[in-house]
Parts: sequence; structure tokens; C-alpha cells
Amino acid sequence: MKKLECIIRPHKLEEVRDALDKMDVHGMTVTEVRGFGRQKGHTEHYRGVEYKAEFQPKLKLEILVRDNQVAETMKAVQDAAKTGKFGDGKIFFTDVQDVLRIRTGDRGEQAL
Amino acid sequence: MKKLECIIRPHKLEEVRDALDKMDVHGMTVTEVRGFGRQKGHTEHYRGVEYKAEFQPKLKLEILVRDNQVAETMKAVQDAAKTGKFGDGKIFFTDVQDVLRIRTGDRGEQAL
Amino acid sequence: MKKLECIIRPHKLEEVRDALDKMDVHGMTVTEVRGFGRQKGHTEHYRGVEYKAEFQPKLKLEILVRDNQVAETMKAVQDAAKTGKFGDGKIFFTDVQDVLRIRTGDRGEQAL
Amino acid sequence: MTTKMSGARRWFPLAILLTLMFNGTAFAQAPSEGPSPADLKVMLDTLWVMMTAFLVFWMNAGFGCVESGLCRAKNATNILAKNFIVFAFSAIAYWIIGFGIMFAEGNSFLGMGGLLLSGADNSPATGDAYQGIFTSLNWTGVPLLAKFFFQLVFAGTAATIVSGCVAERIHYKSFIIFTLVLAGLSYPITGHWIWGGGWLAAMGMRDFAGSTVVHAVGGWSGLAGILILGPRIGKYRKDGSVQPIPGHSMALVFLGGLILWLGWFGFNPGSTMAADPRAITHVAMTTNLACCMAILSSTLMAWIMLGKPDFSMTVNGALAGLVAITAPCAFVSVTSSAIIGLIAGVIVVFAVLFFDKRKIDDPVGALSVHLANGIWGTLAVGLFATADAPGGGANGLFNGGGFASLQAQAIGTLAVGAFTFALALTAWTIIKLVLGLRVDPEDEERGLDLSEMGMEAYPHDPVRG
Amino acid sequence: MTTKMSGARRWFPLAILLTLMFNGTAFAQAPSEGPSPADLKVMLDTLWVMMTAFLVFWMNAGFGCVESGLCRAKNATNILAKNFIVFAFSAIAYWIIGFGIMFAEGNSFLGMGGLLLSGADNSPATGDAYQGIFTSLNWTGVPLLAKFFFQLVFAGTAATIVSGCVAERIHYKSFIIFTLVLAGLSYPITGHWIWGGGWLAAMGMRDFAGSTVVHAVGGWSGLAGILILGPRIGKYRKDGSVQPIPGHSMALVFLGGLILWLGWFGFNPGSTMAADPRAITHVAMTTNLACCMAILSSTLMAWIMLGKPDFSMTVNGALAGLVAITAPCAFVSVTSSAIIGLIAGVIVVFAVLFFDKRKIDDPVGALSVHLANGIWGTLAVGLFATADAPGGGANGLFNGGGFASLQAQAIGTLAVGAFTFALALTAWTIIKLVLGLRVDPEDEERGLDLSEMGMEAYPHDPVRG
Amino acid sequence: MTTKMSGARRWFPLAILLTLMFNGTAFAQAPSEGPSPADLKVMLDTLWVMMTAFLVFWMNAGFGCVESGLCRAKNATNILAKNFIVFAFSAIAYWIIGFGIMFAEGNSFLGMGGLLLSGADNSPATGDAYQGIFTSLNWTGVPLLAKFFFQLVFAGTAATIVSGCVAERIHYKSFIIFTLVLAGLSYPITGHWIWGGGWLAAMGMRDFAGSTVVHAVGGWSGLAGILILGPRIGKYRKDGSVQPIPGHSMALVFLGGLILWLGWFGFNPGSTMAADPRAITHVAMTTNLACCMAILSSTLMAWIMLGKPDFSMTVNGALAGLVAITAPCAFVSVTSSAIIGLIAGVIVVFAVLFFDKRKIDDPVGALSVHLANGIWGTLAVGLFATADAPGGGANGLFNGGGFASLQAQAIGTLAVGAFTFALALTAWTIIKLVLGLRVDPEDEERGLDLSEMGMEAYPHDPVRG
Ligand SMILES: Nc1ncnc2c1ncn2[C@@H]1O[C@H](COP(=O)(O)OP(=O)(O)O)[C@@H](O)[C@H]1O
Ligand SMILES: Nc1ncnc2c1ncn2[C@@H]1O[C@H](COP(=O)(O)OP(=O)(O)O)[C@@H](O)[C@H]1O
Ligand SMILES: Nc1ncnc2c1ncn2[C@@H]1O[C@H](COP(=O)(O)OP(=O)(O)O)[C@@H](O)[C@H]1O
Repeated sequence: MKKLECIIRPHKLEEVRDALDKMDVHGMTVTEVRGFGRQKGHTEHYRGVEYKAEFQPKLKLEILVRDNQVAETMKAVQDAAKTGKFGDGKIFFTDVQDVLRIRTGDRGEQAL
Repeated sequence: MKKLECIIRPHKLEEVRDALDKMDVHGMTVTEVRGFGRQKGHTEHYRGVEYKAEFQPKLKLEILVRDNQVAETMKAVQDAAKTGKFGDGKIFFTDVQDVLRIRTGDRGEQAL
Repeated sequence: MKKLECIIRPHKLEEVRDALDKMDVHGMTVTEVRGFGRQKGHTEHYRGVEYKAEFQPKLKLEILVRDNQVAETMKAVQDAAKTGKFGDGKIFFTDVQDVLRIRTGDRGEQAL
Repeated sequence: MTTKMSGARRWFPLAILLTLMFNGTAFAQAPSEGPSPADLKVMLDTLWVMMTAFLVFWMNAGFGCVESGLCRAKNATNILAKNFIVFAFSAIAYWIIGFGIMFAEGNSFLGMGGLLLSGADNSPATGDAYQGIFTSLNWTGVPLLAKFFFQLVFAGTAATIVSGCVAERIHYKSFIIFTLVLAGLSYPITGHWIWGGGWLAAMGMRDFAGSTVVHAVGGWSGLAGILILGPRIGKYRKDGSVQPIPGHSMALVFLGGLILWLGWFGFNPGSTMAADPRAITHVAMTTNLACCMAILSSTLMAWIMLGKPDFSMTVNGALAGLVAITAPCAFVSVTSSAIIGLIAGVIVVFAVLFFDKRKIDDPVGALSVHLANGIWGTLAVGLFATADAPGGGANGLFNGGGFASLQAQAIGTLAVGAFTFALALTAWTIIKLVLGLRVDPEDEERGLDLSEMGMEAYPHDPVRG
Repeated sequence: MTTKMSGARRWFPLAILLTLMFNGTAFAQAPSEGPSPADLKVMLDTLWVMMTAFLVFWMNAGFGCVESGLCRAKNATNILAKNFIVFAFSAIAYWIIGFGIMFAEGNSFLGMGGLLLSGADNSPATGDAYQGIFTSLNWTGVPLLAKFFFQLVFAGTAATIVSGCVAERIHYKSFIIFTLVLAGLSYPITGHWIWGGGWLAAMGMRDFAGSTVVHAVGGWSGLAGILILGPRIGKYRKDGSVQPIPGHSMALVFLGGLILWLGWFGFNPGSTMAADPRAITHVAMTTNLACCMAILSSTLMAWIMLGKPDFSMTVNGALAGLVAITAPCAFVSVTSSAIIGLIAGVIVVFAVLFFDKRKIDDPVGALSVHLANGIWGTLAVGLFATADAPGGGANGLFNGGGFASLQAQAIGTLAVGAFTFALALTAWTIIKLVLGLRVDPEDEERGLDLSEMGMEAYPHDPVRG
Repeated sequence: MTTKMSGARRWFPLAILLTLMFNGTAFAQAPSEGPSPADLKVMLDTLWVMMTAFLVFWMNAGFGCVESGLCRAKNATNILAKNFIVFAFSAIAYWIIGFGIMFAEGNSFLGMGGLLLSGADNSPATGDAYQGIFTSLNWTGVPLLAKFFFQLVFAGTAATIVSGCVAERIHYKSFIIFTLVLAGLSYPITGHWIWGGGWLAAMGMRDFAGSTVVHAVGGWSGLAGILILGPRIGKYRKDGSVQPIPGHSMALVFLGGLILWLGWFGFNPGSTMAADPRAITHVAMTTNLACCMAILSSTLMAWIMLGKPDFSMTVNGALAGLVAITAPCAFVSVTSSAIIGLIAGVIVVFAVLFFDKRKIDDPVGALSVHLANGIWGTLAVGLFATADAPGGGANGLFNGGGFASLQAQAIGTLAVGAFTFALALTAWTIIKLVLGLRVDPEDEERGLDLSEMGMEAYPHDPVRG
């Protein structure tokens, strides 16, 4: 199993979720994060001083998938989350050694 | 070393922590997340329209443990976090290659 | 590629970011978390009762780097984040199997 | 007149001051006897008018809290700023031309004169003793500046209503320009018809504190804005169903709701513009009872229809009851006010559902509250009015007065609605062509706080340490 | 009377109106002389009563802010909604039966009549000139509706106190039903005993603005609710120690605290129900000083006992001082008010610790504030009262009056406490059997906002884009 | 006097009460005629003074909201607590010694007597009829406690201004001690010079409601504190550039701004201390117009200079306009008030930039608002004053009065500034040596809520379930 982590723009969540709905993806976990990268920070103003707010609000999705779902899931997320402008975010994945479903005690792919 | 990630119900935190306290687990890091899965979203109402709030508030615990602690830790968390209803969450773990304690520079299991 | 996760004190963010700026690190993702460890929780008071707030506010930085950057990045973060007191936090890293840049479709180290 | 008294707070002995004001009549009395009863009444009325005007001013805070609470955090600074600045701009516009158009002598359609409050005026003289250009306000015995200040806070209210309708998608500058049109031109013109001695007043239309003059006018202007702006991104799904966009803080909604309720005790009872014991207590009573009844009915309606006692409907219900009783508060009995409120609470729930179904995206329910119930309240005068109430005048339909009053109310409602809506549509269209109205979709999604204001409402703390 | 004046805001010339009201005496004067001194006094008193009633109404916002701020975010909508709706339901119940029970003629225990404000009444006539069924209010020269409105906002306060006690675990509907019992029945009955000319009044018990009538009554009702509901899940650990459950917003607590403090300037000085210069300034002074002194002592107590100046104790201290001075504010000297406040601040700190030790889980400290200090304030009259104060009457123990007054105060405290507590226990029990009282443990843990209201207080923004 | 009337709310018949107060003159009249015109005027004036004092009291909430909103969440409880407690401590200090120093007989520099309000006083007698030690307040016909209460809420305001300047880095206890010095000593002394019949009053300096007496005094005290404390960690980068530290809630800033605006309708119009129709309406008008104009100019300045309509500048602009019009509100024409406000809005923007450049770290802009515009408003009297305004007195420079008035204003500004700044520097230095002033850097970074108060403003909910 793999854990996909996707950093996306907040307002893309709905579209990404709809895209995953159409695939065999059972769930995900979403975290509000602040990102910093190539995307120029926006300018904010505060009491007469202009400043760069370098951290952009982003969402991080964590999605556990079977190994054979990785490619299509990445593609689905990319398609849904892409705007083509700096700051669209990244998708990366790591190896997950085992999963347990708390409710039932299921392990491995059963637990997804 | 392994990193356990546990998605649990928010109000189970105290019990989980108490359970870990009894074991040789030195710390953890908690993040507020929103989860989406088999658990039916709750119904909310807003200005006359009923809608599904599909994302449930959850907590994600990240716990670094020695390899030989994985099994018992998972069990302890599961026991404490289980209600038996949809939405209890998952526990999964990944391989951690090295750890460094910022304060001392300790590495590896010393740093846990 | 590796994903470094750094748990640091919130007010150290600026310094850490400045340190990374000087290196070839293109971005990071920051999450507000609550940590629990050796650092004694602070005492809070509420309506006449004193209690331990065991969870300390921390920030978690996630930084994707090339394999050969791991050592220097860890050092840079450590130097910037260290105060020498309990609660400075940890840095640990895991193996990342692939990265995709949503905007361009770049893969692997290209996508960092 | 010792050195002690020459301090900054030294005050002209009141007797002299009053002399200056009331043509010397005060002098006839021995100074030790204090002011004359007529003078005392002017003082009392002025106190009442000013204190209630302060309460109405305070409603600006209420509108800001309710509106921002019902919108998303990413637009909160923008909405708060609109609500803050709208009163300042309205005040300036109303001072320069609005008040003159509304209350100065002129014809049945328009007051002419009174720019910057200039022109003859011997207020607080009343009735036939009044000599000046604001004859339509000669029924209240307070100084001109009290009249102006009281009317000003009402004009500000009308402008504020619009800000809720067009929330979360309009350019800040475009909204400000529209505010000037509304407070300087549109509101004063229709206000002249009803309160300034214009043709609707002559026809017998009655609107005690402004269900039509203030609330429906704000609502019609907002409706025009909504139609030209279109719904917010994401409000309606492709299948046509509604995707609610919850506001970010019920605490702000709660606080705003109670601020408005409090403010209405200035709005309605203050509209007596005189410290008249019977009238102000009657109006406070009807105002409060209508509000309570509307809370009851809107909460129950929501509970029954949806299974949960939707709190945003409770607050909207309260406001609906208050808007509805605004026109009739001095003309109807206490019992009638309860009925008017009960119905208002039902209307607001159905109006919210109706506007949603029509894809008229009104983020804070301003149309359901101010437009729908502004109309209802205006018509209610024609139904429930009784000559026994302190406001007096003709009986309504249910009290044996026949259709006369109801007809006047209906004509007034239609005329003001048609005029205001047409003028607003025109104004919005011109502003759209010249300045643009709607922010870019990308900016809308990032939120207006960053794109328009350059300032988040709740900047993240820990990230900056 | 030109066409201009036939507008909606045309107002009956005041002279005529006054004539209607005051049996034609106004006519005896030449109109140019304005209203008579007696009329002017009615106007003044009505202004004062209405403006202070508005301030008391505003306390609803204060209670809502303090209570929601001291509770968790997951229950915030629920608590805010309770505080919003409680006034509406109290108002309706008090209008229908409560006011009559409290102030209409009847016997020593109960007023009988006055349903829906019906019955003879020639207010604002006072004293022997008064003819009507609300004789117990014949000492204030304002219209009946002013009397009602002022008393109504007090009834609402009593009901609001309960909502804090039972917060975070009670069914919304069950709370609403209890509100009706409290505002329609319980509060008016004991109110009749003290303010309605009942047996405690006859016995010489004095409670100027309601330390017992309002605050202790609210406290006893809440205590009964707490005992039947039990503590919130997680408040007491298995080892019996207290696990504090911090509220979610000190900003709301701050704002609520100051709203209440402001409102108390209506509550106490307004209870003169007359624009009496000496009395209202004295009462404002004692009220404010007691509050400041209680802030001082509660903050210092917390600082010394706990090492930190617990801000929630500072706010509770302020409210404690205000509750304690409510009964004696017009009967004691300025210096005595300082002492009463100092002691109130100490009482509130110990009361919080005491109730916690007894596992009486009172989320917002309502018992420590309203019950403990309601009792203290009532007894303080018997200790500190002085005939020199504007309220006059018998001296208290410390001013040479012996135990007479203290005894009356103590009997009143006990009698009202016993009756209210018993009635509340009964009511809560019946409601529990019929409707259920406490939400499911699972719902309690998810929060009442989702389970009861179906609506979060602070919906997450980014997740929905 | 039946048993019914012996209830707790029994009230001495007003006639008797008034007799006690006004030396029996009431008795000359037949009781049925009601109070005398002189009595009625006392009632009216007292009503006005008390209601406006309540509004000024309410400004405490406004300061707390604005200041906490402009600071970070980790310091919010601390700032809210400071704003809550500062009024209590000021009130006690002002009651004990402050009021006497300010208004009791004494010499040109200091009042001597009046401790705890003791000393002869026959208020509400005015002018030559007044016999007592507070002669400098004999121009207003209200009871002594009304005078005290009104002056007290002003003293509290001065103290509150300082809390914003020293926010986010000062020890709680050290701030409280300074408050006692300010409200008990510093503010009363300079207040005596101008309002207490001291040397500046004798010289002809005029400050109607306190641009200098209250605002500049608060500002100078805060400036001294800032200079001794130094900037917050992180405010200025190593390269000297400014790193803004955004506040945590624009909703609080919005609400606080409107609360203060509302409160100013008590602050300025209430400073007539008499229900004088012409004066209070004039002052309300100039106050409001200056505020609106300053909103206009500060918003446009920010928009033009920075490209975005910085909302915090809009709010600061509003407050700047209000501070600036505080001294001249009764002495200038409506048109002049518009100009004064316009300039105030420009001043505040440049002042913020100036203080930032000078590395004077004023987290909430209190210096730019209260100090810079306090000075501007005081000087504006010397420029724009006109004998035609209700406050009367000498004409200013632009109305042909020459430099006489301007010179008095300038001397007053300098003298008060120099004295206050020197005294504050001394006080801060002593407190620093004895108690310490600044929290540890580590505590500053964790936030004062944890280190000083032991209590977070917004405790995290989900983590505790
Ligand atoms: N090296 C990195 N490590 C972790 N997160 C990163 C890294 N680089 C970028 N990110 C995340 O991805 C987001 C988008 O990256 P950015 O460089 O701004 O644009 P793009 O994805 O278009 O290249 C950032 O806001 C940040 O959250
Ligand atoms: N595939 C997944 N990837 C990541 N997180 C998941 C996934 N499936 C479920 N989760 C997380 O686990 C939580 C519980 O899952 P859910 O399917 O609702 O119930 P259960 O754990 O009882 O099967 C979800 O709210 C979500 O946070
Ligand atoms: N075993 C662990 N697993 C995950 N996070 C941990 C673990 N131990 C500590 N942490 C994180 O590191 C932070 C600092 O750890 P702590 O033990 O308090 O001090 P130090 O880092 O100085 O040893 C904690 O607040 C927590 O967020």
C-alpha cells in the first residue's frame, strides 16, 4: 500500500473529491496547511506597511491506496487540481507497511 | 524506527494518551484533520437547506516508535480508540530512516 | 528523494526558513500541530483550578529534498531551531518514492 | 464668571442660550424659575431623538456582525469594511444632497434645496410657528440638527442592507459608488414621497418607521445588484441543487442579531421624534412582541420543515418580525403586532427557500428579511391599523376601515419598488460598465480579503511566531 | 395640517395626545405654554424607564457572550441560540400570564388577573390617584406598557441565568419548556411576594433591583437543573479530581462581561423607575463601586491562591459584585457598597472552588455569581442599610437597626430559595420524564451544535473552498 | 402607603425627595402641580449626563476589542484583561484621590481636598448658589455623584489608551501600577489645569471634551512606556525594515471601532453636562462629520499610497477624526468640523508611518490616533473656533480672532505634554526598577497569555475532546 500526499489549492478540494469518488478510493484525510514554494506570496497590507505573506493556504490530502491504484489516483488528482499557475502543488507517495482499521481490526488492503 | 499514524475520533485523545503513557512511548504529535470515509457525513442545516457535511473532524496522531514497539502500540491505540461504529479511523505505519533530536543532536532510537 | 519532517517551536519558523533560503531548498509545507513529549506541559488556570496543558503548540515542517541534501538540511534546521531547552522538537525523514508537480506534470527530482 | 469658570468647559448660562434659541420668550420668566415648559419639552424631545438615534447608529455594528458572520472567513474583512465605511459615505452624501431632496420644500416628487443643510429654518418651532424650508418635518419640536442626525442614521441603514445582498463577490469601490447613489439620491427621492410630504403621503400611505422607506428600498436595491452580479461560485451545483455556503461565525450572527434588536428600540420608538409616553411605550411593546412572535414562528417552521431548529433562521426570523412591525408599530394594537410578527416569521422561512430556488443568491438573507417583510409590514398597516393606536389615522381592513388604507399601502409599495428597482438596475449597470462589478473568479475563490483588501481577517498567528 | 403634514410621520399634536392621556388637565393651560410640570415628569420618568429597560435588554447579549465564551466551540451555536430564544419565549409567557401573577391584585402569594395585560389601569396616575389592578406598581408614574416592558426585561434575565448552568448537555427543547415555567410561573410568584405587594414585602423584606427576585431565583432554578442533569462527561476524573474544561473564547467572555456591566447601569439605576437625580446617581455610584471592588478582590484572591490572575475570575468577580449590590444599591452608603463588593469578590472565588469540590458542574460559574452573591446581596441589606440612603427605610444591623431587617432578609432568602428550588426540581423532573433532559453521551461528545442544532458555530472554511 | 406600597420598591414620593434636595423650594408649589421647572431641568440634565456617561463607559469594550484585535491571539487574554481591569483600578484611584486633585479647590496647579468625595457640596446648585469645594464644576446643575461618575469614565479612558501602546510585552502587574499613577495623579493634575480652573483655563485654553485632557495625556504616557520598553521582538528586522505583526481578528477591530464611535456620542455631546438642545445636537453633528471625513481621507490615503484600502487604517482614521474633533466639537462650525476630520485622517496615516520609521513600536496605533490627533484637535480650536458655535468664546485664527487662542492652545499642548511625559517616564522607570517592566523574551515568544495569565484566549477544543 502507498500513502499519497497531495498539496492542493483549498478551493480545488471539491473537484478532487468528486474525481476520486468515481474511482475505487474509499476515503481520505484532509489537513489545512500553509505552503511555501515557487508561487509568489501574496502581498498583504497592515497599518501602512506592505509585506509579503509568503505562506499560502493549502490543503494536504492523505490518501491510502493499493499499490496498483497509485498511477491512476495521481492522474485523477492532478487533472482535478491543476490550474496551470504557480502554486498548484505536489503529489508524492511513500510506502505504507501496514494498515489497521480500528473499528474491525482488519489489516492491510482490507483496512482501506 | 517506524512512524505510526493514527486517525482517531477527537474525544478519544485522552484515553489513547493514557494508554500510551502506560507503555514506553515518549511522545507524540497531534494534528486536527478532517476525514472522509465510510462513516456517513452528518447532516447540517443552513438557512433552510439541509446538506451533508462529508468531512468529519478527526485527530491524526503521529507517534515515532522503535520497530519492536509497533505491534503493542497499535493494539493499545486500537483498544483505546475503538467504539465499534463507522468512523473509528485507521492506524498505519511507515518506515522512518533516521531521527534527530534538535535539542541534543541525538540520533536514531536515542532521539525518540 | 526524502521527506524531512521537522517538529519545531512556532516562533522559530522564520529563522528556519531563512536558513533554508540560503540552501537549495525550494519549498516546504507547514502544519500547526500540538506536541507532547519530555517538555513539561505548561500550567494553565481556569476558574480556580490549575491544570496541566500537556500539549504544546508546535509547527511541523514537511520538506521534500534530494537524497544528497538530507544531511545539510537537517543540520540547517537543527541550528536554526535549537534553543537547548526541552521541547525543541525532532527531525526525521522517510523515503519518498515519487513526486509529481501538479502544474507541469514533472516527476521525481524535477518536481521539487 | 470667576476665573474658575473661564475653563474650557465653561458653559453659557442656559437661560441666555435658550433666549437665543426661542426668541426671547425665556426672558419673560424670572431666571430662578428655570426654563419654560415649552423649553423643557424641546429638551426632552431632543434627548429622546438623540438617544434613539445613537441606538440606530449602533445598528451598523449589528449589520456588520450578522453579515460577516453569515459569510466566509476569507471575505470577512471585506464585509466588515463595507459595513464600516458605508455609514461614513452615506453620511457625507446625505449631508450634501440627500436630506434636502428628502425633506426640503419642492414638489410632490422631489425636495429642492437644503444642500448642506443650508436654507431658512427656525426649528425647534413646530406647526404653524415653523418658518423654514423643511416644512415636512415641522411636526417635531427639535433642533434641525437633531432632525438631520436622526434621518441620517436611517439613510445609513438602507445603504447597509445592500452590502449583505452583494457580499462575497463585488468590487469594494463599486459598492462604495452605489452607496453614494442610494444614500444621496434614490433613498431620499422615495423617502420624499412618503415622509417628505410627497405624493404618497398625500394619498394617505403610512409607514411609521420605514418598512418601505428604509427596508424595502434597501431590499430592492440589493435585488437589482444580485441579478446583475449573479450567484457566488459554488452556490448552485450543476444539477441545479443548492450547495449551502455556511457563514464562518454564529457568534457574530448572535451578537449582530441582538445589536439590531436593541437598535430597533431606537428605530421604531424613536420615530415618534418626541418623548411622548404613550406612543413610545406602545411602539416599544409592539416592536418587541412582533420580534418575539416571529422568532417563535420562524424557529418552529424551520424545526418542523427541516428537523432541526436552524439558528440562522431564528435570527432571520427576529429581524423579519422587526422589519414587518416597522411600518405599523404605532398604528396597530398590541395583539395585531403579535399576529404581524407571527406571519413575518413564516414569510422569512419561505422567502429564503424561494429565493434559493430561483437561484437568487442572497448570502445573508437580506431579501427575505428586508424586502419580503418590508412589503408585508407596509401592507399590514392597511390590514390592521386602528384609530385607537397612538399613531391614530384611518382604520385598516380588519378594523372596518375598508380597502382605502390597504390600497394606499399597496400603491406605495409598488411605486417605491418599481422606482427603486429601476434606478438601482440602471446604477448597477452603469457602474458595471465603468468600473466593473464582479471580482475575477480566481479572486473570488481566494477570497476578497486578499484580493480586494490585501488583509486577512484572522491572520495565522503561529506561522509568524 | 397642510398636505405636507399628512405624511406617514404626521403626529397628533402633543397637546391633544396629552389631553387624551391625562384627563384633560392639559387643556386648562394655554397651548403655547407647553405641557404641565406633571406631564413633563411623566415624560421624564418614561424616558428613563425605557432607556434603562433597553440597557437591561442588552444584557441578553452579555449573557450569551459570557456563556458561550466559557463553553466549548462545539456547543457554541446551541448556547447562543438558547440565549437568543430564551428572551422571546420568556417575553411571550410573561405577557400572557407572568406579569399578571406578579403585579395584579390577588392575595399575599399570587396576583390574580392581568392576563395579556387586560384589566383596569389608569397609569401613569400614581398613589391614591391610581385606579386599576396593578396597584403594587402605583408608585411609579409611567404608562402601563413602560411598567410591563421594564419588568419583562428583568424576567428575561432570570431565565437566561439558567441557560449557563445547564449548558453543554441539555436538550434544546427541554430547556425551552423550562424557560416557560420559570418566566410564566415561578419567577412571577416569588416576585409577587417581594415586588408585587405580597407577604415578604409586608414583612419588610427589601430587594431593590433583584438580588433575590432575579438572580437567586435564576440560580436556584439552575442548581436544580444541574443536580438532575449531573456533570458533563469528562469534568470529573475517576480519582475525583477536577478536569477543567476551558471555554473557547476569552474575547467573548470579555465582551459579555462589559455588556453585562453596562446593562447593570440600566438594571439598578433604572429600578428607581423615575428620573430622580439623587437616587439614580447614588445607585449608579454604588453599583459601579461594588463592581470595581469585587474585581479587585476576586483578582487578588485568584492571584494569591493560584499564582496567576485568572481572567475568568476577574470577570466572574465583576458580575459577583454587580449581583451583590443589586438588592442594597439604593439602601446603603457609597462606602458600604465598596465593602459589599469586596466581599462579593471573595465569595465568588470560594464558591467556584466549593461547587467544583461538590461535583456540581456549573460550566459558566452561574451559581457562584448569581446564587451565592444573590444571597449575599440580599442579606447585605439587613447589615448595611441606612435610612440616609435615597432608598430610605429601616437601618441595618451595622447602622444600629438591630436584627429586624436582617431577619426579614434572611426569611425572604430562605422562603424564595425553598419555593423556587422545589418548583424547579419538580419541573425539571417532569420535563425529564416527558421529553428527556440530557442528550446522549455520544451526542454530548460530538457537541450539541451538530446533534441538537445541526449547525456548527464556526464551520471550516478551507475545506469547502 | 398601604401594605402594597411597603414593598422593596416603595419609593419616597418624589415631592419629599426633591424637597430634601432643593432646599424646600418644591414645597411652595401645590403637590399636584408636580416638580418646578428648575427641578425638571436638574432631572433632564442628570438623565443626559448619566446616559452619556454610560456610553463613555461602554468605550472600555471598544478599546478592548480594537486593541486585542490588533494584537496576536497569543496575547489576547492579557490585553482583554488589561482593558477590563484598568477601569476598575482607575475608578478606585480616581474615587480616592483623583477627582479631588482635579476639581477641588486648591491652587492653579492642584486641587486639594475632596478625598473620597468628602467635603462640602450643595450640588445641583449652580453658579453663585453653589457652595462647596468643587467650584470648578459649579456650571453644571447635576448632583455631585453625576459629576463624579461622568468624570470617572473619562479618567478610565485615558488609562485605557496606554494599554494599547505597551501591549504584547509588559508585565500585567506593572501595567496595573502605572494605571494607578495615571488615574490617581497624572491625569487629575493636568486635568485640573484645564478643567479644574487651573492656570491653563485662566490663560484661555479650551478643550471641550478632552483632545488634550484625555487623549494626548494617554498618548504621552504611552509614548514614555514604549520608549522604555522598546519594540516587540520581531517588529524590526536586522536591516531596519519593518516586519508587520498583524493582529488576530479584524472582526474585533470592526466591533471595537463602532463601539468607540458610539461611545463618542457620549464623550462629546455629553460633555455639555446639560440637556441643551442646540449644543448637544451641534456637538453630535460635528463629532460624526469629522469621523466620517477622516474615514474618507484615511481610506483614500491608504488606497493611493499602498494600492489597497487598508481596513485597519479606515478604523484608525475614524478614531483619529473622533479624537481630533473632541476639543473643538462645540467651538467650531459644522463645515470646520469636516475640515478638521479630513486632516485628521491624513495625519493618522502619516503618523503610523512616522512612528514605524522611528522604530517606536505602537502595536495598535494608539499614538497616531490619540497623541498626534489629540494635539491636532487641540490646536484646531485655535484655528477654527467661532463665537457663533454653541460653545461660544473667542474666535480662532481663521475666523479673525488672531493668534491669541491658538497661542493658548499651543502652550497648553506643550505644557501638558511636557509634564505628562516627564511624570510618565519617571513612573515607568521606577516601576521598572522595582517590579520589572518587560517579560522575558521567551515568555514574549510563547505569548503573555500563557506566561502572565496562565490562560489561553482560544483554548484548542478538539485536542481535549
Ligand atoms: N520542497 C518542498 N517540500 C514540501 N512541500 C513543498 C515543496 N515545494 C513545494 N511544496 C508545496 O507545494 C506548494 C506549491 O509549490 P510551488 O513551488 O509554490 O508551486 P508549484 O507546485 O506550481 O511548483 C507549496 O505551497 C508547498 O506547500
Ligand atoms: N483511504 C484512506 N486514506 C486516508 N485516510 C482514510 C482513508 N479511509 C479512511 N480514512 C480516514 O479514516 C477515517 C475513518 O474512516 P471511515 O471509513 O469513515 O470509517 P472506519 O475507519 O470505521 O472504516 C476517515 O474519516 C479518514 O480520516
Ligand atoms: N515519539 C514521538 N513521536 C512523535 N512526535 C514526538 C515524539 N516525541 C516527541 N515528539 C514531538 O517532539 C516535540 C518535542 O519533544 P520533547 O520530548 O518535548 O522535547 P525534546 O525534543 O527536547 O526531547 C513534542 O512536542 C512532540 O511534538
